[in-house]
Amino acid sequence: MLELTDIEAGYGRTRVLHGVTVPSGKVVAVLGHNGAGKTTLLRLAIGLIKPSKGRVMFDGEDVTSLAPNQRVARGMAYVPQGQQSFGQLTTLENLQLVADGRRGGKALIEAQMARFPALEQFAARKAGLLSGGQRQQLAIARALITEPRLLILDEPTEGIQPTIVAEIEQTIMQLAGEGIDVLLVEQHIGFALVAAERYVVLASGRVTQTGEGGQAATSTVRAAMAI
Amino acid sequence: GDETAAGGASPAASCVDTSGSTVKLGFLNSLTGGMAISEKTVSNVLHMAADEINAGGGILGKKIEYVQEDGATDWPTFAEKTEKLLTQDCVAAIFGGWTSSSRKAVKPVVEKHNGLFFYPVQYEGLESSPNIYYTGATTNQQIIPAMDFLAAQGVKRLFLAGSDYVFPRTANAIIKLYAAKLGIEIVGEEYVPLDKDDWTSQVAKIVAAKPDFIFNTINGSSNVGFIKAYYDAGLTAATTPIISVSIAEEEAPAMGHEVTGQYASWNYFQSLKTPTNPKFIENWKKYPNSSGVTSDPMEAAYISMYLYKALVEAAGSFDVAKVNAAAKTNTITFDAPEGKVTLDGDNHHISKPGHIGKINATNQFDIVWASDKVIEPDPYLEGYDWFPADIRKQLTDAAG
Amino acid sequence: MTKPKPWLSLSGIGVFAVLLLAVAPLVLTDHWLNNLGKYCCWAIAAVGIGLAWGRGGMLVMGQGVFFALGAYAMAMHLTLETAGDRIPGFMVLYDPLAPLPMFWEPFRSAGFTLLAIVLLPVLLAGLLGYALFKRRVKGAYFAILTQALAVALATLISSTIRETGGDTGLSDFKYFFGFVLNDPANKLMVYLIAAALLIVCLLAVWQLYRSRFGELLVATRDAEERVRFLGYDPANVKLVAFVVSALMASIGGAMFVPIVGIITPAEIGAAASVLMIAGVALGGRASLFGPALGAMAVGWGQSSLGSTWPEGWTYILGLLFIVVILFLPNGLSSLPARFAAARRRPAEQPAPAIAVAELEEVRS
Amino acid sequence: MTDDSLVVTDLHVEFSGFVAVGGVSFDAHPGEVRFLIGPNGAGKTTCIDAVTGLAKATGSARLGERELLGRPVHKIVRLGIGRTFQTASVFDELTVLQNLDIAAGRHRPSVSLLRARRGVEESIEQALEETGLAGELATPAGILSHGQKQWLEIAMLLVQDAKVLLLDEPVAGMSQDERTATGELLQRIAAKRIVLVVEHDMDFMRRFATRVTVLHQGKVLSQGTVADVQADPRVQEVYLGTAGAATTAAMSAVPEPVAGTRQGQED
Amino acid sequence: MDALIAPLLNGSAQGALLLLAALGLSLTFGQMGVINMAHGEFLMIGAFAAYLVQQVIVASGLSIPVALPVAFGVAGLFGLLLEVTIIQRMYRRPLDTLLVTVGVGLILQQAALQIFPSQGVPVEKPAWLDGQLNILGYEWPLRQLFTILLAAVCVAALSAWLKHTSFGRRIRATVQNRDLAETSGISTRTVDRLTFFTGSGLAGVAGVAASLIGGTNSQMGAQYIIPAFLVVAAGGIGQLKGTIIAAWAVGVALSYFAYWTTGSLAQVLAFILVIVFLQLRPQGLFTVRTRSLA
Ligand SMILES: Nc1ncnc2c1ncn2[C@@H]1O[C@H](COP(=O)(O)OP(=O)(O)OP(=O)(O)O)[C@@H](O)[C@H]1O
Ligand SMILES: Nc1ncnc2c1ncn2[C@@H]1O[C@H](COP(=O)(O)OP(=O)(O)OP(=O)(O)O)[C@@H](O)[C@H]1O
Ligand SMILES: [Mg+2]
Ligand SMILES: [Mg+2]
Repeated sequence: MLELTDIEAGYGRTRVLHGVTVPSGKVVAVLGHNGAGKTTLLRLAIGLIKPSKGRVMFDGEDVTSLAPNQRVARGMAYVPQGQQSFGQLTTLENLQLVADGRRGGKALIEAQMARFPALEQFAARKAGLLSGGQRQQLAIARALITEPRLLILDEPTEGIQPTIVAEIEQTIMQLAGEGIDVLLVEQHIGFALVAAERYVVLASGRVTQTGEGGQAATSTVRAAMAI
Repeated sequence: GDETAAGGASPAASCVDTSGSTVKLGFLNSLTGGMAISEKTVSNVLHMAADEINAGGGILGKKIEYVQEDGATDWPTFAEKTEKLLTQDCVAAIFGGWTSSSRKAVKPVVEKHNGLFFYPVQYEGLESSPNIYYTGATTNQQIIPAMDFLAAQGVKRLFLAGSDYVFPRTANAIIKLYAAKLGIEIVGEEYVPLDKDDWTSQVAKIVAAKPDFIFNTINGSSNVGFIKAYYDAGLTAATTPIISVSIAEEEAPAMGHEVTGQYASWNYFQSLKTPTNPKFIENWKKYPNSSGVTSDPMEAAYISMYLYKALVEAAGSFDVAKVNAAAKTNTITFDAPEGKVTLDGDNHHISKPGHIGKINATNQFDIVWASDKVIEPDPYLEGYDWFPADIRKQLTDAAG
Repeated sequence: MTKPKPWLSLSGIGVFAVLLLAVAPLVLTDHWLNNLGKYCCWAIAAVGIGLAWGRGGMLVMGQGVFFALGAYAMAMHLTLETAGDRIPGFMVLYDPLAPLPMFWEPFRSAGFTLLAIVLLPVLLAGLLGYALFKRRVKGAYFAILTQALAVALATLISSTIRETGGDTGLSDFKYFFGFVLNDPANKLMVYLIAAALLIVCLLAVWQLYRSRFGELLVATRDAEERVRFLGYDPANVKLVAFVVSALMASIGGAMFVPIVGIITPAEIGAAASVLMIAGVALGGRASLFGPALGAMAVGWGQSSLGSTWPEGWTYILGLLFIVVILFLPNGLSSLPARFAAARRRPAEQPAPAIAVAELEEVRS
Repeated sequence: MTDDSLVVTDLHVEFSGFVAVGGVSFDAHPGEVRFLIGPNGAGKTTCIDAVTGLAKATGSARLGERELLGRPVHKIVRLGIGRTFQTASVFDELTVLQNLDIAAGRHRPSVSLLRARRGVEESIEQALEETGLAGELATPAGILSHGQKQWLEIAMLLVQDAKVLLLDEPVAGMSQDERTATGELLQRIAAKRIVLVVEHDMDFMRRFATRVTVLHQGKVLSQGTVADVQADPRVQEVYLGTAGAATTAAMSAVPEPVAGTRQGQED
Repeated sequence: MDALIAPLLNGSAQGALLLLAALGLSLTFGQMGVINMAHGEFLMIGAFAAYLVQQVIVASGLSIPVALPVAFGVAGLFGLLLEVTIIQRMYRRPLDTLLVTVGVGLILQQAALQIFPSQGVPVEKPAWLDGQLNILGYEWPLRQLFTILLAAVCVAALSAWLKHTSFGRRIRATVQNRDLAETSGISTRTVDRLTFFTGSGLAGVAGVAASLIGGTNSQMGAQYIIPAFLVVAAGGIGQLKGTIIAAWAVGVALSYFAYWTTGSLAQVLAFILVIVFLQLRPQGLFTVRTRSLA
């Protein structure tokens, strides 16, 4: 559904991505070391960065010049790296914010609260006061409320306790099963490759390897990344 | 003061050059900043006077070429620009200023460079300088007539309202001295910073003090706030009238109908019936960018330009010493829109008629009182025994 | 942060010193030399603002307060020197019998005056800074508070006519520590002192910027809380910069008085304080020369454009604020570096996020 | 228990009525890599906040003889406590060298602050070596990658000569071999210092922890060796989970990455 | 009795005017983080708009009710223009907005000086505001009551808008994290513009109230800007109720000080009061806590 073609992009004069192409697929994993450009790629996919060259296609439409909120309106959702939330708003307000104006907004919120019980417990607390993991759960919940067709996840299990990591992993698999596409950056290569239909390895802003997902790919990927 | 600049050093040689067919004059007014509200008009009328004089052949046959400077409502800038006009542009004389503070900033500079400065606004007096000519009223030509008027009206309780700066403070100090002599009780005295419009708290105090009359030395836009708060509180010209010394034809329109019926003390009003006034008004109304009404400060500015012409022509020279010597003859006069005025060569002020006007619905003034003859200028109030001699002495000592 | 080579800056200061101290007196008329002296005073204050704001992130909108301390200390001394045994003229009218206000007395002494010019700002800035920084007042709060302080002081001075001369200010000084001010030779001396003090201030910040303290200051600006976790008290770091900048403002103010011959509350109120900031922003807040040159440029613009086209000057000044801040957040002094960077390999140029930290400050 | 141990006793932290930490006690000694784990919101970060003076706490936290609670942040740091943050925070506009130099600065007399830096101090060079940042000396910290920033933070603690390093999720966002490298670095550091790590990466914990304390809802749930803790059914229930155990097991089945790849990420 | 009750009532009205001036700032500064020093000039624009309305609607009884929404719209449009041309590019460095808007303020002031009569223009108070209300023996001007009611209406409308529509949440979300808001599907551009429009429009409304108290001229905005900022800061940034209490307290304090001392000293004392207060409570009356370190 999402396809990135020959992307060049960066910050100011610093170029970070050099001719990166990411094929479409149900679950696509982007792998790579620290600073390889994964986050940059994802920010570009959602529209926070504009490419100096290349194209972003979503569901057959060229969305390269659309603002992030317009992309969200078309069915993309993004969970950024680093447990981000609106710190001054309460947990509930964080969810309402995205549910506003949606049909069945209340039900959507309740569904997410059921998925992440901590959110229900701390509904009235300022999100800025939540623990890191709780904030991450909130971020995922916020993304899911928009009922996306494509979910862009930047290290969604970073800083999350194992039980919930497992849940999130299950959720991702489940969402993929429900027909939601996922673009995933994940350091748990094991999980990422199990979940992924395709994978892309980034190094220094260039694609060094692509392939089909699955347990079997693990060792090739590890080898590729250990250069 | 003495004729040379103080401190021993002799003034720099003048660079004024009048050998050609023109004479350079400097205009120094605030065209930006808070005082631009008032001073733009003065600058404009100076231009008009210069144009008129040029059309009539100039001064001593030389056309006026003027350099307009912006004082920017900043007193050090007034000092800087004075120095620039005198030493860079080499003007023969400077016209302008409005606030007393700007004049006090200019004074040491014109004295140092032995220049000439013509100051056109009524002020608090107690000053004189060999290098400055004052064509607005001094205290005994505006404040004291106003007090006499109040006494004649049988006022017993007077409230003083002013802006917080040197003119109202000094004027009120003098008013208090004279009021004691007249048997008028001062029932309150309030000041608000020049740049603040809100007078509600002070007006509440006025209401409580129950004065017969209010003496208003407020300046600028703060006057609007004062009149509005006064009117809001239910005070009216019928019960508690105001006499002002800074509200003229220019200012009154901005206050709407609420100022109607109040008094002002000036030397000139647009409504004066003198031989030269109609022409003055007509010329002004035609002049580009004119505000359409004439008022005392602009008339005094107009006078200053013509007085200078008369001085120079009597001296036959633009030289400062010669001009001052011509003044000493006490024969320099001008048929001003306010009536004939004469220059006093000793104190560099001019004689003026006193008038009290009452604001009517068209924001013009109906004259309700006039001095029987012109009032001679007396900046140090030497003719008034109620003014303490020791203060006068200390002031002249400090100045000199 | 790319730093120019230290010797380069130092020789820059040298060239500047030669221009100010040797060339200017030869080529300028008395009037323009005097004006240049005035710009030097603003530049001295601007150098301090550059330190506090550019490097320290403290937007000091009320430098007028410290400018006033130096200026009024100097002006009171010169007034008394001029008045001799008498009470200054402006005081007489309001209360002819009252003696000189108590706080004027010590300013008869030249030594006390000089000491006051240094110590008053240090003490006030020290107290104020200590209180504000310890309570972690920063960002917009700090800016608005300092500006309010300047307005309050200007109003206070305006309203105490007998004690301070009020709105009219203090003027008409005849002597400067015994020297007759009207004497052109003495005027030149006063100018040279101001110019030399500017050079000294530049040298002082030059050393500060290349020192570890300079780095620490930048670190504190960008991540104050983080500095705490390295064992420093950021309040102290900021305090030092703030006090030094206050001292410079006071020195600028003190020299302003004999050069311009008048000091009024308008020179210290909100508008004047903002104009000082304008110069610093124009020149480049974080650079060494930017603030001084920017302040001088604004002063010059006021003197010359203000004459030829007064209304226009106001528009130009307004536009200058907008255009410079909008397109050149690092001021005109960043232009050469920008051109150089454009020629160099693009990848070398980091995108400095100059005020990302401020975002949090305003909002948290 | 040596003089240089960190001993926390009966620590309480309350936020307007909410008890985030309710009576936690643990200790940590030089030579061990101590792990603090527990569910999200258990109070781990808050414990670190309390010890470093960021959160107001009651109870006691001593480094040797010295009580830490109640002192201002920078004084605690001067006693030798250093920490990193869950989200890396370095001075973006300063270079790596300048960052480290500032961190090293607290031992210098204050007048030396007014002098310029000459050369690179030995401790800084060592720290750069240790963390593999030697090549980035002149890079502004703002453009380092997430992981590099975390290393820079650790390097800052090293030059700061902290006796106690409190690391809040130091390997979050790192790839497997980067984690390994970091873990080994921590083991080396721990030889002379106290290292306390908060982490959710169980694999990482299993490989590098000497002792583990598990927090749950602001209280100590379990304490002991990795094996002890993993075997504790309560820990499994609230934290590790059975499903989680399965996934992590699956992952630890992945072959160990080649050691010594740290130099590899300078690309 | 008068000495106690009069300053209280006068001060409440002064506070109400201050509140009107500060209300827009509590949006643009408090919520968006923009330090708009041209806010005072937007207030001036509102006052001039009221004057122009009076030129058209001669029946002065109606002119003020009509002028209020007009002033809101006109000042709001100016604000919108400022946002679109300049502020939009500056959200990532809020302190710099302070300097840019100082420039904007200078230009607006000078333009007003040249467009309108330099002495200013009259805005006439409608006849239905003549008169006083006797409160415990003090004849309280009706106009003051009007200012208070106007402020109350604006506060009520604003807080209802922020609380009961999703818009309030969106503003706050956008301010805290622009990128995150954008990727959560919020059109931050719309939010910014609407907020700035409203904040500036409120300045216009304040301008109408101010034109009934003082002069309507190019300098009028300058006297409100710093007190308004102090009020927002003292109330606690982003805290509407804090702004209300702070404005009222400053107004009443000013009034009592003016009653006991002089007009100038009252200004100085009020400033010092706020500065000392902020010294003691740097986050203002009402504080918002976060754990974020940066
Ligand atoms: N705002 C920025 N300005 C300049 N350079 C940046 C910026 N953000 C990131 N970079 C640089 O871009 C490169 C790629 O960073 P990115 O965050 O995309 O990496 P990543 O693969 O997500 O790494 P990690 O695993 O650490 O999250 C890095 O070298 C980084 O220094
Ligand atoms: N300042 C505060 N005010 C109110 N509650 C707070 C505050 N700080 C933390 N909390 C609450 O205290 C609890 C413990 O938070 P803490 O950050 O210590 O958890 P943690 O163990 O570090 O979790 P994580 O693994 O997710 O980072 C959480 O429920 C959090 O919401
Ligand atoms: Mg990343
Ligand atoms: Mg935590």
